Formats: sequence, C-alpha cells, structure tokens
Amino acid sequence: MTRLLAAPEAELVFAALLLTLLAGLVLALLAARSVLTCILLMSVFSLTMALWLMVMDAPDVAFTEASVGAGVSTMILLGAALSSTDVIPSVRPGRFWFPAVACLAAFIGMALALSDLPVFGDPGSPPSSYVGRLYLEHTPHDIGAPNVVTAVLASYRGFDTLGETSVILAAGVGVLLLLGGSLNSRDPVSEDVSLRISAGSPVLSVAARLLIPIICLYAFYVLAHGEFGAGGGFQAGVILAAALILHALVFGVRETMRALPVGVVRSCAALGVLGYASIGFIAILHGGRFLDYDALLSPVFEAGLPSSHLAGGHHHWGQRLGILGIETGVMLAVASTMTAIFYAFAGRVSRSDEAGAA
Amino acid sequence: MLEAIAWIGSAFIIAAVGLSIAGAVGVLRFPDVYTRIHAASITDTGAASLMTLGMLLMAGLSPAAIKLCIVWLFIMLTSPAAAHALAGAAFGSGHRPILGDPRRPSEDET
Amino acid sequence: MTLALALTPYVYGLGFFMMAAGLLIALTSRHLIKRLIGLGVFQTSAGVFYILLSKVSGGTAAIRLEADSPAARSLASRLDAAYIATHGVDGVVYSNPLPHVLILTAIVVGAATLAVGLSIIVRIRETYGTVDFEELAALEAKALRDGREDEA
Amino acid sequence: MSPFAGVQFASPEVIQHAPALMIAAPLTAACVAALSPSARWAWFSSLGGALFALWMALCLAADVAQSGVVSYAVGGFAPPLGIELRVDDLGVFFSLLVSILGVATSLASASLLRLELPERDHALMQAGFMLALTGLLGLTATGDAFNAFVFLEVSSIGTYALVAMGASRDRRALTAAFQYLIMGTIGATFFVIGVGLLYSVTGTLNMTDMAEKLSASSSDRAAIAGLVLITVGLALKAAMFPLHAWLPGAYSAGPSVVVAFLAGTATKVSVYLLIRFLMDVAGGLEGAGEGLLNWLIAPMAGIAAVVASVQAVFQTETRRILAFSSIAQIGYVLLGVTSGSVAGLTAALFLLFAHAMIKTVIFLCLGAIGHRGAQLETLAGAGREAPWTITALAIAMLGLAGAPFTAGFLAKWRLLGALADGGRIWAVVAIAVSSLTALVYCARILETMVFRTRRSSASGVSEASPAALAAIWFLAASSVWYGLDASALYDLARQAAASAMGASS
Amino acid sequence: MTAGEILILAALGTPLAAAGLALVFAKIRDVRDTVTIVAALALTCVCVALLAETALGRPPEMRLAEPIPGLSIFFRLEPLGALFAAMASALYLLNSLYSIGYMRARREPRQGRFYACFGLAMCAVSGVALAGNLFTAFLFYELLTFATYPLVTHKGDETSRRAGRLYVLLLGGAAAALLLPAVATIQAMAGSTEFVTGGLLAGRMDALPAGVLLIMIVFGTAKAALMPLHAWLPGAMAAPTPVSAFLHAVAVVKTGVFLILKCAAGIFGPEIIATSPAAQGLLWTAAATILIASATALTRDDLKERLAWSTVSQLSYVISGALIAVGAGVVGGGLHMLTHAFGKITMFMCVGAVYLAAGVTRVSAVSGLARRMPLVFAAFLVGSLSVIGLPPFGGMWSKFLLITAAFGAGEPVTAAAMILSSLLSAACFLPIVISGFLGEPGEAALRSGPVRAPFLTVLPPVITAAGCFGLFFIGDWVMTYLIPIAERAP
Repeated sequence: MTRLLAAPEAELVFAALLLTLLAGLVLALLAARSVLTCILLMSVFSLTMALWLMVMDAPDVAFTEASVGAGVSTMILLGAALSSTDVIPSVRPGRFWFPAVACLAAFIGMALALSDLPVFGDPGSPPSSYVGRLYLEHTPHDIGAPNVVTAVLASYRGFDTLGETSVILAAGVGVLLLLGGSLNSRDPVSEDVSLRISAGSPVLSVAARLLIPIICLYAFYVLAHGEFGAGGGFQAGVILAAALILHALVFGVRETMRALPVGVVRSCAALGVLGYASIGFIAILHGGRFLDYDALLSPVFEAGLPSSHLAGGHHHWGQRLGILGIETGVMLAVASTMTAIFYAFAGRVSRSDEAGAA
Repeated sequence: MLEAIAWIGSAFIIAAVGLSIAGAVGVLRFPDVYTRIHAASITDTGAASLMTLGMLLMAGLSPAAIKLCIVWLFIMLTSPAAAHALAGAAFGSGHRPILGDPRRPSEDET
Repeated sequence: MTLALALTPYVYGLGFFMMAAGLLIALTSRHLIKRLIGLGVFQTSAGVFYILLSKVSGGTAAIRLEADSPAARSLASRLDAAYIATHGVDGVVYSNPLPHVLILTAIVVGAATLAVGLSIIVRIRETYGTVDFEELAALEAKALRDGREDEA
Repeated sequence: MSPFAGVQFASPEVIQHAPALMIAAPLTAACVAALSPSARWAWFSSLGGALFALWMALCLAADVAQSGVVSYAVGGFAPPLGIELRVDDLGVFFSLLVSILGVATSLASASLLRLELPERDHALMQAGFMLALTGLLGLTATGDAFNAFVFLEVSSIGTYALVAMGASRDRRALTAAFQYLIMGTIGATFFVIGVGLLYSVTGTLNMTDMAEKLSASSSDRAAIAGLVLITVGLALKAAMFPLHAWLPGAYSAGPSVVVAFLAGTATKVSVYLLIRFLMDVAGGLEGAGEGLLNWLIAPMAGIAAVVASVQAVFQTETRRILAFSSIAQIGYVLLGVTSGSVAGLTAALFLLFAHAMIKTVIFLCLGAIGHRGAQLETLAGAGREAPWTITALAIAMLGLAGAPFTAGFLAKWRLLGALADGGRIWAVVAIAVSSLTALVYCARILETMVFRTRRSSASGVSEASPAALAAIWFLAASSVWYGLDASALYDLARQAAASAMGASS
Repeated sequence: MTAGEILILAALGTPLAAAGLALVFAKIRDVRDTVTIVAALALTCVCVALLAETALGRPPEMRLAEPIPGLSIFFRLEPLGALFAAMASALYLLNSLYSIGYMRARREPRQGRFYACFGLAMCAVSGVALAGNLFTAFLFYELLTFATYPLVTHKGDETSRRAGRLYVLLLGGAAAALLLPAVATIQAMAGSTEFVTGGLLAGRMDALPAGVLLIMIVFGTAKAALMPLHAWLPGAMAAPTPVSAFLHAVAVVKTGVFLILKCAAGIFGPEIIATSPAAQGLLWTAAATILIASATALTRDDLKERLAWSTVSQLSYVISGALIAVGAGVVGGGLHMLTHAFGKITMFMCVGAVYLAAGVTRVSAVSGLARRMPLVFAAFLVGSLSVIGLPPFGGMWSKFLLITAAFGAGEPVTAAAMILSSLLSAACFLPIVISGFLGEPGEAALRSGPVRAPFLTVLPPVITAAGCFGLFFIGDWVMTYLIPIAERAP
C-alpha cells in the first residue's frame, strides 16, 4: 500500500490526534453510568487503539489489540455483564477522594519525568538507537525472517513468549477452576443456549457454514505468514477461537461442545504449552541452549535444503522451523484457552437463566 | 491514465466517508431500533465496500489489489448477515417496530 | 523538528493521563465489572507509553523490505538521503520493533487478567447476589460479626 | 565459604542448563497435571516437577559457589539481544527457598486438597500451583527486566484463581481474590511502567546492561521516576505497609495449601526484586537507590512492624492473625534491608528464610488438621486430637515469637545487633515493641491449642496424613536445626548480602 | 574432653535426662519418682564437684556450640555461678522429695509433665549459672520461662491460666522487648558478650548509652521482680506449693537477680555503674520496691501471697547490692541470694505442709495450730528469723554486709530502706509463729483426729532450717570465696 501522506511529521500529528480521541474515550468511560455503555466504550477504545497502533508502525500489535482487545475481551465482558445488574451506583465522596489524590500524585510524579523522556519520534533516542537498531541489523543474519517483530518475539526473546503462553494457560486453568464446575460433568449444558439469537434462521446458518472454514483457513494463513507480514501465534489462535465461537453462537453451545468437548479443549491448552517447552528441550538435547532453534536441525541436514533468497545465502531452516513450531504451540494454547473461557461463560449464562427463570 | 483511475479512487473514498457520516447521523437520530440498525448497516456495508473499491482503484495491478478484492467479498458476506442477526435478536427479545408516523403516537404503541 | 518537540509533552502527557484515569476507575468505581475495565485501560495505557517510545518519525513497520523494492524506493523518496543514511537500515528507516514485542505480551496478559477477574465476578454474583462493592463490604462486615457471635 | 562449595549434584552437561531446566521443569509438570485424568496423577507430576526444580536449584547453588555468577543466554543469543538468566549468590538463595517450600507444599498438597476441595478440581489446582512455582522460580533466575514482569504475571494470575477456590471453605475468598487481583495487577503494571521508564533512559532491558547505562546517563529524572514506580509496584506485590490491604483477606480465606506456599514465597520474591533493582540496577544512580531505601521504605517498614503486630493481637480468626504477622515480618525484613550494612542485609535474608519456613509450616498444619472454622476458638484443645501436627505447629509458633533454640531467635538477634550498630535506634524500638506483641498472639494461639480442653461444638480436627506430616516435620525440624547450628544458612545469607551490596558499592 | 567439661555436660545433661525419663515413665509412679530423686542427687554431686574445682582456682570452661559465626554457647565457671548452681541443685533435691510427698498426698493429675518441666527448668537454671557469656545466659533464661509456664498453669482452671498468661506476657515480653535488644546491641558494640572481671564495656562505652543498656537489662530481667514488673510473682502463687517453693523462692527469681549480678560485675563493671546516673535511679527504684513490697506483705492475709510479696522485697536487696558500686555490694548480694533462698524455701515448704495437714491457707486461721504441728512451725520460725536477718542465722551476714556496703558507698537511702524492711518483715512473720504457738486454738486446731503432714513434706523444711543455721557459721568462708568476682578491671 503506497502512502499518500507527505511529510513524516504528518504521521506524528495524526498519531497525536488519535491519542486525543483515545483520551476522550477514557474520559467518557470515567463518566459512564451503565455497564453496557462501559463495555461498548471499551470496545471502541480497543479498536481506536488498534488504528493508532497502525499509524505508529506497529501492525502486529494493532492486529493483536483488535483481535484480543476488541474481540475476545468484549465478548467475555458481555458474557459476564449479561447476568449482572446494569446500572452503576455513584461512589460516595468519602471513598472517592483518597484514591483520586493518589492517582493525581502518580500522574504528577510521572509528568515530572517528562523532561527527560526522548523526543517523540526521535531516531537518536536511547531505545531506538541501541537494542532496537541491533535487532533490525542482526535479524537477516541470525534468523532470516523479514518480520523483525516475529523474529524477536519467537527467537531472540522466545523465553518471554514461553512465559506469556504459560500466562494464558494459567488464565485458562483459573477460569476452568472457577466456572468449570458444571461443564465437565457428563451432561453438557442442559438446554440449548445460543445467547438468545433466533437459532436456525437460514441466513445465519448459511453465512456461518460458509464463513467458518474461511476463518479457520485465514487463521492458519496468519500463523504461517507470521514471519513475513504482520501475524503470529496469538492472532491466529484468537481467530481460530473466533471461528469456534461463531459456530457456538449460531448453532448453540451444545453442538460445539459435542464437536469439541471441554476435556479436549483443556488438554489442547496444556499440549500447546508442552509443545513449546519440548521444542526448547529438543534444542538442549541437540547440544544448543534452551530454545536455541539453530540446534534443532543437524547442520548436514540443513545444508541440503535450499537456502532462503532473502538472507543472502544463509540457511536458517532451523530458526524457521523453530519459529513455526512455537507459533503453532502458541496458537493451540490461545485458541483452546479462549474457547474454554467462552464455554465457561456460556455455560454460566444458561445457569443464570435457569436461576433467573426459577 | 493511471492518474485518472487514482483520482476516481479518491472520489470513491470521499463518497464512502460521506456515507459513513450519514450512517453515524442516522444511528443517532432515528427513533427506534430497526431504523438505527438500517443506518448502521449503511456504514458497515456501503461505506466499507466503497472504500475498499476506491483503494482497489488506487492500488492498480498489484498483489494488494487481489487482497482488497477478497476483503471486499468478505465484507459483502458478513455485514448484511450481521445486520440480519442484530435485527433477529432485537425482534427475538421483544422490540416491535414503530409503524406509521413517528411524530404522532400511533394506536398500537406497545 | 520543532513540531516533534512541541508534540512530545502533549503525547506523553496524554499517555500518563490515561494511566491515572484508568487507575482512578479501577480504585473507585462501585461496580466490579467497571473496576476491571478501569484496570484494562490502565494496562493498555502502559502499552501506549511503550509504543510512544518506539516511534521513529519517517519510519515504517519493522518488516525488512528489500533495499531496492518499489515500496522501499517510494518510502525513501519522502525522506532526505542524509536522514536515511544515518538512521535507516539498508536504505529504509524502521521504527523500533522491541516495544512492539513487549506490548504483544502485555495485551495478552491484560486479556488473561480480565478473563480470571470476570470469572471471579460471576462467582461473586452467584454467591453474594450483588456486584456492588459497597454492598459486598456491608455483607461481609455483617457476616464477620455473626461469625464472631455464633462461634464464640 | 558457601556450604555448597565443592559439592557436585549432577554431570556438567546437566548443570550447564540448570537455570533453564529449573524453570521449565515445573512448567512441564503443570501441563502434565492439567492433562492428567485423575488427581493422583496430577499430584505425582507436581511432586516430580517440584523435586526436579529443587535438584536444579541445588546444582545451581553448587555452580554459583564455584564460579560466582552463572549467566545463561536463552535461545543462544547473548544479551542485550537475547534474554539472559543471571543467577548470583542472591538469586540462588531465593531459588533454594522457593524450591524447598515448593517440594514441601507439593508433598502435603494431596491430603490438604482432599480436605477442602472436591476431587474434580485437584488436577487443575496442582497445575495452577505448579505455574505459580514456575513464575516464582523464573523471577529468582531472570536477568531481564521485562522477563521479570512476565514471570511476575505467570506467578500471580494462577494464584488469583487458586485463592478464589477457597470459597468452598469460606465464601469471603471470592471478594478477597478479587481485591488481590486488582491490587496485584496494579502492582505489576506499575512495575512494567517503571521498567519502561528505565528502558527509555537506557535503551536496554538486561539488568546488568541497564545498570551500566544508568551510571553513564545524564537524564536522572526519568530514571528516578522509573525506580519510584518499580518500588511502588513491588511494594504492592510484597504487601509493604500502606499497600498491604489485600493480604489479610487472601491469606485468611484461600485454600490452606495455596496460602502455605504463598505465605512462604510470593511476598519474599518481591522483596528480592526490590533488592535487585534498588541495589544492583540503581547502583549507578548515586543516591537514588539509597535515597529510596532510606526515606521511603525504611519508615514504612518500621510502621508495618508495629501496626501490623498490634492489629494481629486484636484479630479473632486464626489465619487473619497469621496474615497480619506476615505483614509485620515483611516489615522486619525491610528494616534489615534498609539498614545499609552487609550485616543488616544478612540478618534480613536469614530472618526471611526462617520466617518463610515457619509460615509455611503453620499454614500446612492448619490445613492438614482440617481446621474449617475460621475463629481461633474452634481450635481449642486441638492438641489432643492431632498431637504430632500440633507439636510441629507449636515449634513453629515458638519460632515465630523468636523463642530460643529456633532460627527466628538467632535471626532477630542478628537483626537487632546490626540495626543497633548502624545507629538506627528507632528501628530497634520498633522491633522490640512488635516482638512483644508477637509473643502475645503466639502465646494466645499456643494456649488455645495445647492448654485448653476440647469444646464439644468445635468442628472435628484430625491428625495430618503421613505425607503432610513428613513435609511439616521436615520444615519444623529444619527451623529448629537452624536455631541450633545456623552456620550453613548464615553463610549463604552472608554471601547473598555481600553480592547484593558488593554490586552496588 | 577435660574433667571440667564432662562435669559441665553432666550438670546440663542430668536434669535433661530426668525430664526425659519422667515423661517416658509418666504413668509408673514409683519409677518416675525414684528417677527424679536419683537425678537430683547426681546433679548435686556434680555441682558440688564444680564448686570444689572453682574454689581450688581451676574454673572449668567449655565452648559447646557456635550456632552463628561470632555467637557461641560458652560455659565458664566463676565463684558466684558455681555457688548458685550448687545451691540450686541441693534445694532441687530437697524440693523433689517435698513435691513427691505433696503431689502424692493431693493425688494431682499430669504428674509426668510436672516432673519433666521441673527437670527442664533445672537444666535452664544450671545453664544460666554456668553461662560464660550473656548470649548463653539469655538462651537458658528464655528456656526457663517456657519450661516453667506449664508448671504455673498446672491446675488448668481459669485462674491458673490467667496467671500463666500474665507470667508469659511479663517475663517473655520484657525479655523480648528489653533484654534481647540490649544484649544484641552489646554483642554488636563489643563484638562479644563474655563476662569479664571488671566489666566488658568498661572503657569501651561512655556513661549515657551504658546507662540506657543497664536500665534495659535490669527491667528486661523481669524475673528479678523489680517494680513495676513484679505483678507476675504474686499471681504465680496460683501454682501448687512445690512450684511456688522451688521456683518462686529459689530457681526463677534467683536466676533473675543472678543475671543482674553477673551483668553488673561482668558486663558493666564498677566504674560505669559508679558514674552512670541510671544506676542511681535504679537504686532508688529498688529501694522503693523493698519498702512497698514489705508493706504490702503485711496487708496480705493469704500465707503464700505474704511470702511472695516478701520475696519481691528481698530480691530488691540483691539488686541494690549489684548496683552499689562497691565490691562488698556484689558479694553481699551473692550471699543474700544464698541465705534468702534457704530461708524462703523453708517457709514455703512449711506453709505447704500446714495446708496439707490442716487445709489452712490464711494467716488468721493459723492460731493455736503450732501445738498440733510443733516441728513444722519451729522450722518456719527458723526460716523467718533467717529472712529477717537475726544473728544465729545466715541471713544476718548477708544483710549486715549489704547495709554496711550501702553506707560505705554513700547510699543512705538504700541502707535505711533495708533496715526498715527488716523490721517490717519481722512484723509480718513473727505474729504467725506467735499466734500459732500461744494463740487460743482456732476451729482448725480443734478439729479432732491427728493433724499430721506426710513425713516427706516435713523432713525437707527441717533440713533447710538446719541449713540456715549452718550458713551462720560458714558465712565468712563464703564471703572470702566470693571476693574475686567483684575486683576492678585489671
């Protein structure tokens, strides 16, 4: 996509404008009186944040913010809010002023540090001129993947991502512990709950039946394409989960649970993280460091493979294989955790209906 | 020749912006749920596809053009279905459309 | 450059304002779900601060382009050669990729916290019947007093 | 001379990968536990994971005793590009603490879970417990600032849900867990913003690299703001005085096995991070680290020691008393850390280790005897029903009060001496007053359990299961052993303190 | 292991063994009691041997363990310690005999735990007596508090439990809040806490901080029952009489004043005590305690409480002795500790015997009883005369020495207080004996049937009464023996 914007400064101004819009949204959120308004404002906030991230040259983060921030968060917020009271009572002044003063103090404390922060967009600032630049220069030689963000995410700082995947597993375990009580009993959710969407209307089922395979294909595209363009394990996992959730919304949670029972979903989450860790162990067995993808393939085997054109003759098949492997593990973990969370909330909604109805 | 197509593309985008503004105003001003859903779907379907076509024209013959076509197809498939689902849900949860002139309270006001 | 200088305090100031506002919502709102939303805003604003650090004016996304590819050339056309030479890598100026990686993690951590928080809220609503912070505190104070009487 | 000098626990190839395997082992155990069909399998995998982590920690201790600092570049990329696991004397001291308590808690977890939670939740509880262990071990080993944030989140997100699972015993666990979640996440986010500020000044995330760049940099204000934010974030995580509101609720309502592990490790590792950032990383900024320590943390720690102990005396619920006592003990430790002398830091680390063991024993005992009622009265005369468990609990309570022949006593002795030497009389007075109040609530608990006759209406109390007893008695005996001959633990603490202070001066 | 070290280990080991065996054989009465007696006998022999070794100028010493580098459990005998250990072990033997008789007569429950705690307490006492540095002394001092708590709450009813709570709170609390910081500071400042003749801190510390440390140590050692930390002593009378007799006349309270004596002599030294204003203040407090306690003793109708309050005042004699900067003060204090122990234990045992025989606990109910129990009341008379300080008994020497030392050191207030308190204690105890022998028989005395206390509860007080008498003759030998502990720094 060629850019029509003339000068680099225009980008900065546009970013500043979008940030003002974001700040406005936060102000609106502060004053909101109903929970649903808050959730919608939060969703708009995430989408505008995704737009702002695009302008700030962070496509991967924009992608994740849109899918995880706007998509999944809004869904589970709605799932939880459906069953709770909508109106937000106003807070008593007594309990308001002390935290308000604390936040003001934090704000002033941070604002004091403003003068030493690097100028907005300054290429010579310590972050951009030191490690950031090293990554840009070393990626073709070390890893050979064009998308430096995925290279750093998966290979240079692969340990961070392993930690993060276990954060996702922890969230999945936590949600299943808290809300999973009724789910893994043998009889899945008693009556068909499709969050009160008129099930079976031809338009939706046809559209869904057409869309779900495309979404799954797109998810795998995003996974594989992670090294070249924006994308990667997290985004792919969320998109895959979105497909499953669409199926649940249209055809009812019971159908989806019959296709993908909770036990399987829980095991996939664990398998995803296990896969990621085992790639690390394989690297150790092959004599490299933990998560050192160069050690994955023996040099003799790697010599036989065609060298990638981009990296000027260096073959990085070990790195490419490693990155793809861990991204698959991450996708598996993210997709199954998001699905498990949806099952937990959907299962709970039906219970609250019975409670509400009873 | 390419310049002309690019300008047409820009015209398409400006039209799309006009449409989305109209949709936004519609969502704010229309009296009941269904008209508001209609206005929202204008932005969702009309403006988005116009914008995509505009970019398609500006992108000319390049891999990006193919991707834009797929995006346009996707929008064409999902947005109307979304509007339909929204209307179905509204109807399912008991919202009845206001028939007749909104300014005069009609007889069968529920 | 003077524009960037002028924008810096404004932009970081907005970032810190969002942090303070998010913190305020998380600490003072009475509805538990709104507290979690406030927490989400607070975490996202931490991301804003990181991304503000990463932006290089004139830079593009950290996806290595071929030195002479059409995209690289069109980008180069908009900047003066000296700027590209000093700050660019192989003829293209990129923004700093490291904060992007960090914020990818922070977003997912935020979503994970939100998921666990919401499941706790659902459980609270089922056991206590309310999600209002004040009511919950009152209920618990009463339970504490009863607990002390009947077990003493 | 460290007690581990010249000791070999494994072949050199294994030792070479010890830092990474120490963290990966419990993570793998967590996955296997989540996968396992029955509670028993989950328990075996969690026990295996904890034991493997302890074995690796011991290898690390031997390696560090030999070569001073062990640096492990994960993924084969040297810092500042890749993430570096950097373990020095200070780090290995905490790795040992966390892994020892991890093994003990995991050993006792089967019977404790059976007493409090339905069978179907056990597998996931073990998985959550192992993830918390992974997070904490990661924190003690990592040398990268952002990686510390990630492991902080790994350890805490699991524990929010685990604490909430205490609702089967006491419904207040849910609101306590929610408060814990809000405060914990705010703490972690403050931490990450602080790291961001330091990153904006230094441009790197590796702690040692950051320390060098900080000493060279001219822009101090952003760095100091970053340090302040990191201190506030970690203070929230370590339940330092003004920010401790979440701890009593979480520790009194959470399931016993979770609280036993958290009481011993979670707040302690946050103190470790505080030492790491304020003494190592902030070493370059002349005065910033020390300034923060003396004028922000020291007074708060003094107030914590006194106020928390006094509050503990007025509580009627057993676990709530112990929660407030934990906050007071954190106050002691921080008084030692901020004493500014190596002797003070050594005494603080020694007290921290002793207190962690003692608190874990106490909570394990309360869980093992099936103490369901919250009020202390329901424990009356428990000594007769469960003699072995209650004797171990009595030993631990004596250690908590600082009675002679226990590690608590020697630690308090050294701490008072170091503070008096450093001329901090107000700190000595604070510790004197709070150890007086500590004696009161310990005597009250001991008297209720051992010297009171059983009340009919009190809930049934039974002897602990053999595995739980083994874990409890291992820790209780070692807390007495370190009271009699503390040379091994004391040397470790002294080397850890020397490496922390050495790095900064 | 030299002979001296074996003796020290035996001095600590035998009571521990006694405690262990008492627990093991708790159920078999006879075996348990014989074990206690044999152990007490063995302990007495060991302590007498230690006393002999120290007297002959070869004080054994031993470094048992070093829990933390720089802090060691170190034992070293010196005249005062050896004397205290010997006295305590002898009286432990007699008290064991007495408690066997007492406990069997009253068929008390949980006697296994009773004797075990006794043994543990005795081990703690010998630990403090033999301690070579303040750290070891503090260690066994704290152990004594925790070992004696079950004895105070032996009856298990609410009053004894409240007394126990007060006991632990005051003793443990004062130790934790005042004594521990003081000792830790001394360790930090002086590098070690060893008792050095002439004072460890002499010349290392100026008067003001040393004064503060002195105040913290004197008030921290709540066992010495200096007002206002004396409330636990009358409270502890809720315990059975053998406990009151041995612990609250000999073991616990004497350990307190012994520790103060050793600190005054071995840590602070005469120069610091002479110069520091704190010592002056403490002397006045001790004098006040002497007077108030003796006066309160008069008002108490219950026999044991009257003895308890008299003990509080007598203890302050020793404290004043320690705080008078003259060598004779410390020697007088040491001697008084010895004579008062013999005197007061006799009186406590007699009161116990009277309670066993006639169920009488109040002074007013004693009239006329002496004719039915002449031997017990005779022993009581001897004990009280020794405590009052009249010539034919040991008490006279120690009071004489203390009063002359007070005058010599220019402390008229303390001397006056001591003299006045002797008169008060005379007024307090003699009426009991007089009304017992000459008063017309009260209803207790008129009860039909024999009024006889078991033989085992009568023999020990008679022996200790003889001891008081004997002390009169060996008084000056003990004085010359104790002189070296009070020298100035070399």
